[in-house]
Amino acid sequence: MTTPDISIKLAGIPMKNPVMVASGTFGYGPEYAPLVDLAKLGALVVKGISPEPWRGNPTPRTVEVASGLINAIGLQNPGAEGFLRDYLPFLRKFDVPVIVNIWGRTIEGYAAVAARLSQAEGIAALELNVSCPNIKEGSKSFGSNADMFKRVVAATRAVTKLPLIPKLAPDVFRIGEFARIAEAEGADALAITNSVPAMAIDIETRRPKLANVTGGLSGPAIRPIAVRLVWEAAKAVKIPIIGIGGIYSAADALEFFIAGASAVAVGTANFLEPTTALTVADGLRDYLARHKLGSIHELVGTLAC
Amino acid sequence: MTTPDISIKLAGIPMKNPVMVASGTFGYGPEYAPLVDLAKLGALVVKGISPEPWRGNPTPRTVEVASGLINAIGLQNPGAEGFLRDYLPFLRKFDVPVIVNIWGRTIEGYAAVAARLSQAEGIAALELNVSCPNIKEGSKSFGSNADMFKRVVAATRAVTKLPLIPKLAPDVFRIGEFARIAEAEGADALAITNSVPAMAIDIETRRPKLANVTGGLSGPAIRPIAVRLVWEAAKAVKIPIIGIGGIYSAADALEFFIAGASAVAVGTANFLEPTTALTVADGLRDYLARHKLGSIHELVGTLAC
Amino acid sequence: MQLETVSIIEHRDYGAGYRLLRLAAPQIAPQVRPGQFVHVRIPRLEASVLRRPFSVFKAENGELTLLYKSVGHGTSVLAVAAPGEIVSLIGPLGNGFPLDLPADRTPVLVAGGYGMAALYLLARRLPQKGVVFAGGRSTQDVLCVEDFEALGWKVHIATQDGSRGVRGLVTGPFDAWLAEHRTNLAPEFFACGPNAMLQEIGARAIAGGWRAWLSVDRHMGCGVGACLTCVVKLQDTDGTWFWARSCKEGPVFEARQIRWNGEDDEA
Amino acid sequence: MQLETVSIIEHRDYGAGYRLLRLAAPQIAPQVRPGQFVHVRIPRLEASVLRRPFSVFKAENGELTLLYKSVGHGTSVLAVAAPGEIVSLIGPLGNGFPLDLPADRTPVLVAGGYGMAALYLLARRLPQKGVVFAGGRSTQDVLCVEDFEALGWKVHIATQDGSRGVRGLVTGPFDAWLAEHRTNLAPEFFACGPNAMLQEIGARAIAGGWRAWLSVDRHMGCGVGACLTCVVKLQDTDGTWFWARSCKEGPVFEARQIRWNGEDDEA
Ligand SMILES: Cc1cc2nc3c(=O)[nH]c(=O)nc-3n(C[C@H](O)[C@H](O)[C@H](O)COP(=O)(O)OP(=O)(O)OC[C@H]3O[C@@H](n4cnc5c(N)ncnc54)[C@H](O)[C@@H]3O)c2cc1C
Ligand SMILES: Cc1cc2nc3c(=O)[nH]c(=O)nc-3n(C[C@H](O)[C@H](O)[C@H](O)COP(=O)(O)OP(=O)(O)OC[C@H]3O[C@@H](n4cnc5c(N)ncnc54)[C@H](O)[C@@H]3O)c2cc1C
Ligand SMILES: Cc1cc2nc3c(=O)[nH]c(=O)nc-3n(C[C@H](O)[C@H](O)[C@H](O)COP(=O)(O)O)c2cc1C
Ligand SMILES: Cc1cc2nc3c(=O)[nH]c(=O)nc-3n(C[C@H](O)[C@H](O)[C@H](O)COP(=O)(O)O)c2cc1C
Ligand code: FES
Ligand code: FES
Repeated sequence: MTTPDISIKLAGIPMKNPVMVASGTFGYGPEYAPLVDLAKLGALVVKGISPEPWRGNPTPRTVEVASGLINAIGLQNPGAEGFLRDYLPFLRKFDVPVIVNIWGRTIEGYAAVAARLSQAEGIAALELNVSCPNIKEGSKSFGSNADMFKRVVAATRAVTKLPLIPKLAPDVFRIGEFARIAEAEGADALAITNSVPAMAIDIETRRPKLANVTGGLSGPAIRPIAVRLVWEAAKAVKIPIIGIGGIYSAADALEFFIAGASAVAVGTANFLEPTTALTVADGLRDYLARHKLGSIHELVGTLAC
Repeated sequence: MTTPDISIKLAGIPMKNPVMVASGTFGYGPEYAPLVDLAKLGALVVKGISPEPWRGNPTPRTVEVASGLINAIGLQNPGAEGFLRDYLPFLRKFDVPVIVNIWGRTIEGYAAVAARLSQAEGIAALELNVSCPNIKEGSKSFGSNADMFKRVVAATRAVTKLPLIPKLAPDVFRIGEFARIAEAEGADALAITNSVPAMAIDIETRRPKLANVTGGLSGPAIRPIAVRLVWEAAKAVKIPIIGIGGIYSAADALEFFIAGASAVAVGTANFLEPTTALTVADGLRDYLARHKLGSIHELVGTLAC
Repeated sequence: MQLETVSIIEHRDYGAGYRLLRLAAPQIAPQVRPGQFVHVRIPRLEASVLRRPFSVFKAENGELTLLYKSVGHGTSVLAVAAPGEIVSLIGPLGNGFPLDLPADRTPVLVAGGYGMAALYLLARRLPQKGVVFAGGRSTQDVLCVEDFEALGWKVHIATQDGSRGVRGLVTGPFDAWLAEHRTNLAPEFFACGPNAMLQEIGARAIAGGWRAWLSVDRHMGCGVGACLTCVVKLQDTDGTWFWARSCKEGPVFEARQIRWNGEDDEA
Repeated sequence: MQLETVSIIEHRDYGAGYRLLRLAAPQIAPQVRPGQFVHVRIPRLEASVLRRPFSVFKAENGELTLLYKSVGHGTSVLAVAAPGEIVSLIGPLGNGFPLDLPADRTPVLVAGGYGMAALYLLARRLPQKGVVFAGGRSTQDVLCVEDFEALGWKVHIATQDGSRGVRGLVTGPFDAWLAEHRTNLAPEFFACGPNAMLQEIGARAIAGGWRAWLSVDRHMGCGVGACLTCVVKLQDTDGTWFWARSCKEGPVFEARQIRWNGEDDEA
């Protein structure tokens, strides 16, 4: 039997495999490059970029909890110009699709950063972060308010020809509604999901463990929630879905594919094992071979129920 | 120093301590009675009761995941008459407040079971389960649709003088909204939160691991989400809150009190250690003594941020 | 039923891929009846929220012995627990097998996998001697034959690859024995193993007019009847069905009680 | 920087509540510079999603030695790892201390807690000998004094309860020494320990016109600069500040760079 084909074309972007690394967990490329062959990633999604540089939240910014991490980095980033100047030239050297996660504090901010990045060479797609629970200046509501969400997708769609991938907030009861809005507004794919609003308290000091008080829960703890969201959204829309949440192994990733994801992204797992995305891709190949499936497409959305 | 006082009066119900056992995780009393002195519980919340007996979901009904459990029991119960006949007389023998978790498939169903139970002797309060993600016949939407939620709280409020405790669904972005609705409709307290919609897939058979496909995630995995929901809701309303989600130790419970809960309930932890509620209560006493606090009230909502 | 914190006395390989775990359990051990189980909190199983159920292999002198196979994460972590380590148990749980067998009955035990461990205590406690049928994929899957033989019981073995005993399913030698003895013996069946096997044995009991006590293996949550995870469909008198909790009303049911139903049966 | 799967050669108590962990790390060990650290994946730490950072105590002959204290869950689980067990490392990480010290400078090392381990490799690699100040709550908290003495370094000790050396904070003997030697010596400070101590040493360096290299201890996520967990406020040339990653641009910063700020500083 020939080796199964795990290459995909997602939102028009050819990828060697369907395993990407998730925004905010892999920096801008150079950080993990000494440990991971970037050209072997399905795609590299860089940390959220805003029109201007942004300092993010005070520290502490992350805290470990049972099978998870809560983060409130607060979207620290060098801004669009800083990214284009300091990181994109480095990334261009690798044969890997670069997806830029973007956000703004206003609708105009989203449009501005989308427009600016669309002029650059070497960006494969834009991922729209409307779901980060950390930023105080209003970005939060873009992801959990249907009307705001619709407007921000429309505004960025209007200014870019790049594939547009809204990343949905983990709204456990209304994910289908948001997925349909994104599809109707011309999104090319969806990323599901971001970290889940959460908090932890230091009981001795009676202070929050994060300077920002609340943050987003990621890691194995949220995987069953994320799989559920992908499954719901896949029933609601036809555009492809990138499944994200607590993926540490091929077995974890396979749950997402079977639930309806066309690709996955590895997030928090990178901190424990930087090569997780590569071992997941290898494991997918093995699984397909073992199950006599010729390609990953044959698996997507095959949940029997 | 005298022993700190951990007794409370919640929604008018005097409790020896603020640590209850959560609905669905402690049966109807007799199951754990050989292992746990029921009279030492703050309160015992029995598994959800509907107007008529209900068979619930096919099996498998639960599956273990990282730091959590997904359940889709489907609210199997003996119905109001069965409960009153087979269990309430047993429960009456113990000096412990019995809170009955109720649900219906329609608004009339909620009102019917509330009315029927209000005629019985020995029930301290009704907990309104509008949030169980398992039941297919419509109950699901009561907890995630603001209008339906309002109507079901109003309808039960109209037929009972018992303290009414709506149990909010873990709607991560709109918990404050639901809390305010409940308060406005005359709820005496809130229980926050129920299990979080989730699913797990058997990648070999490509079938869901639960017969019901989806279920509710509980256990340590959801604790940071639940603490966050309690904190949000406590800012929104004045009525007391029962914090629920992944409590395994006094330290876990303390996070909820500091976030704004006036009481807590232990759920999934009972399966691992049936005496968890008692050790949590002991641990609260120790903590108060160590921090020179005279009573648990002095701790509620004291998060410094 | 009790919560008991016990310590490991002995922990070693027992053949057929199983490990023997001997525990000092002075409170629970004397109460155990054959077919009952204990719910074990596996030490250092951090990310797991459930205990694991195991049948009791031996219960004597204040000690409990379990035989288990490492089949997943929990049992693999259990496998490295050392003598002296502390383990929390809830038990004894479940109804167990009936022991009040009429004197004229011949107990016929049928086991697959750990079923041999679960049935051994029954053989030991029954007043009369009987016969055991043990099935497995291969000789490595057939457990504690010598223990039964030491009690003076006759053991018939079937393996799917023919590496020990008769080739094929355990129902092969079982049916042959039945055909030979049905006129001179009054059998009563006791079985523990895969669902398919239990169903086969049950069907034969019903057809022959005998009783078959089947110990079903369902995933367990609480183990004490509170969570309704472990339910099994039983026949109701009016032709409908109802759920019974296998941790409480079971795990042993008489063949006529169970409503087998492909859809809902767990593996 | 590399990912290396290494095995435990030795693992034992080292006094002062610390344990010594010696690892065969032929790839990482030769690359390590003093003040750098490794990010350790602790085996069997199931419910944890992060590695744990540890300074390098010794790095020679393809071996890495760490000294660590069990302060929480991760280090407690690490404490029971046995020789032969496999551990995954990422390292060496961070910038480390500068070694290009002018020949006329006297290195003055100041340590609290595990800081002694982190500074030992510096003492070993520096061309010139110097002096070490070690602080702790009590004599049990003062680590590896003998190791420094074996290198021919003078060690001054302060304990808060006076059970060893001078009673009080380490700044006591440090200030006394400074007063005595500031005219005849050109000191350069290297410090690793609690923030309050780093701040004190930094303040003295700035006041005296010397340099102080401070190794800050921040909680780490990735350890490689990707997650922005470990950031520290640094002074910008224009009077404002910017974040530096202590895992990448640090953990060692010169005193003048750091903008201490009670609010944001982690313990
Ligand atoms: C009444 C009863 C008696 C049993 N007696 C024995 C015995 O004497 N010896 C023995 O080796 N095994 C016995 N088992 C099976 C044993 O409980 C499982 O092998 C064990 O739970 C597997 O745990 P794991 O974490 O290694 O497997 P995993 O597959 O990692 O476990 C995941 C979850 O599934 C459950 N699970 C997996 N397999 C089974 C199973 N076969 N039955 C029930 N739950 C399962 C686990 O308890 C856990 O909750 C018995 C089961 C029951 C219900
Ligand atoms: C650059 C650097 C070098 C270090 N070198 C040493 C050393 O040589 N010897 C030594 O004993 N310790 C050292 N530490 C501290 C060591 O990392 C912590 O003691 C360890 O992470 C505690 O883990 P835990 O799971 O036992 O504690 P827990 O408190 O249970 O850990 C919870 C979380 O907090 C983090 N954490 C807790 N304490 C610290 C801390 N002091 N610093 C950073 N993160 C912390 C953990 O990594 C984990 O993510 C160093 C820390 C840093 C940043
Ligand atoms: C430290 C950290 C930083 C993150 N930053 C971003 C970000 O900038 N933009 C974004 O859309 N998501 C961000 N995320 C969310 C992840 O991309 C991912 O959606 C989430 O962590 C769930 O996946 P996981 O469980 O595999 O980590 C961040 C997550 C972490 C842990
Ligand atoms: C097996 C099981 C059954 C449950 N049944 C009910 C129920 O009948 N009614 C209800 O309101 N909540 C039910 N719950 C939810 C719990 O009461 C609790 O809200 C939830 O599990 C979160 O708490 P935990 O993490 O401590 O378990 C059930 C939970 C479990 C695990
Ligand atoms: S396992 Fe909980 S009812 Fe049987
Ligand atoms: S620990 Fe991730 S950037 Fe420093």
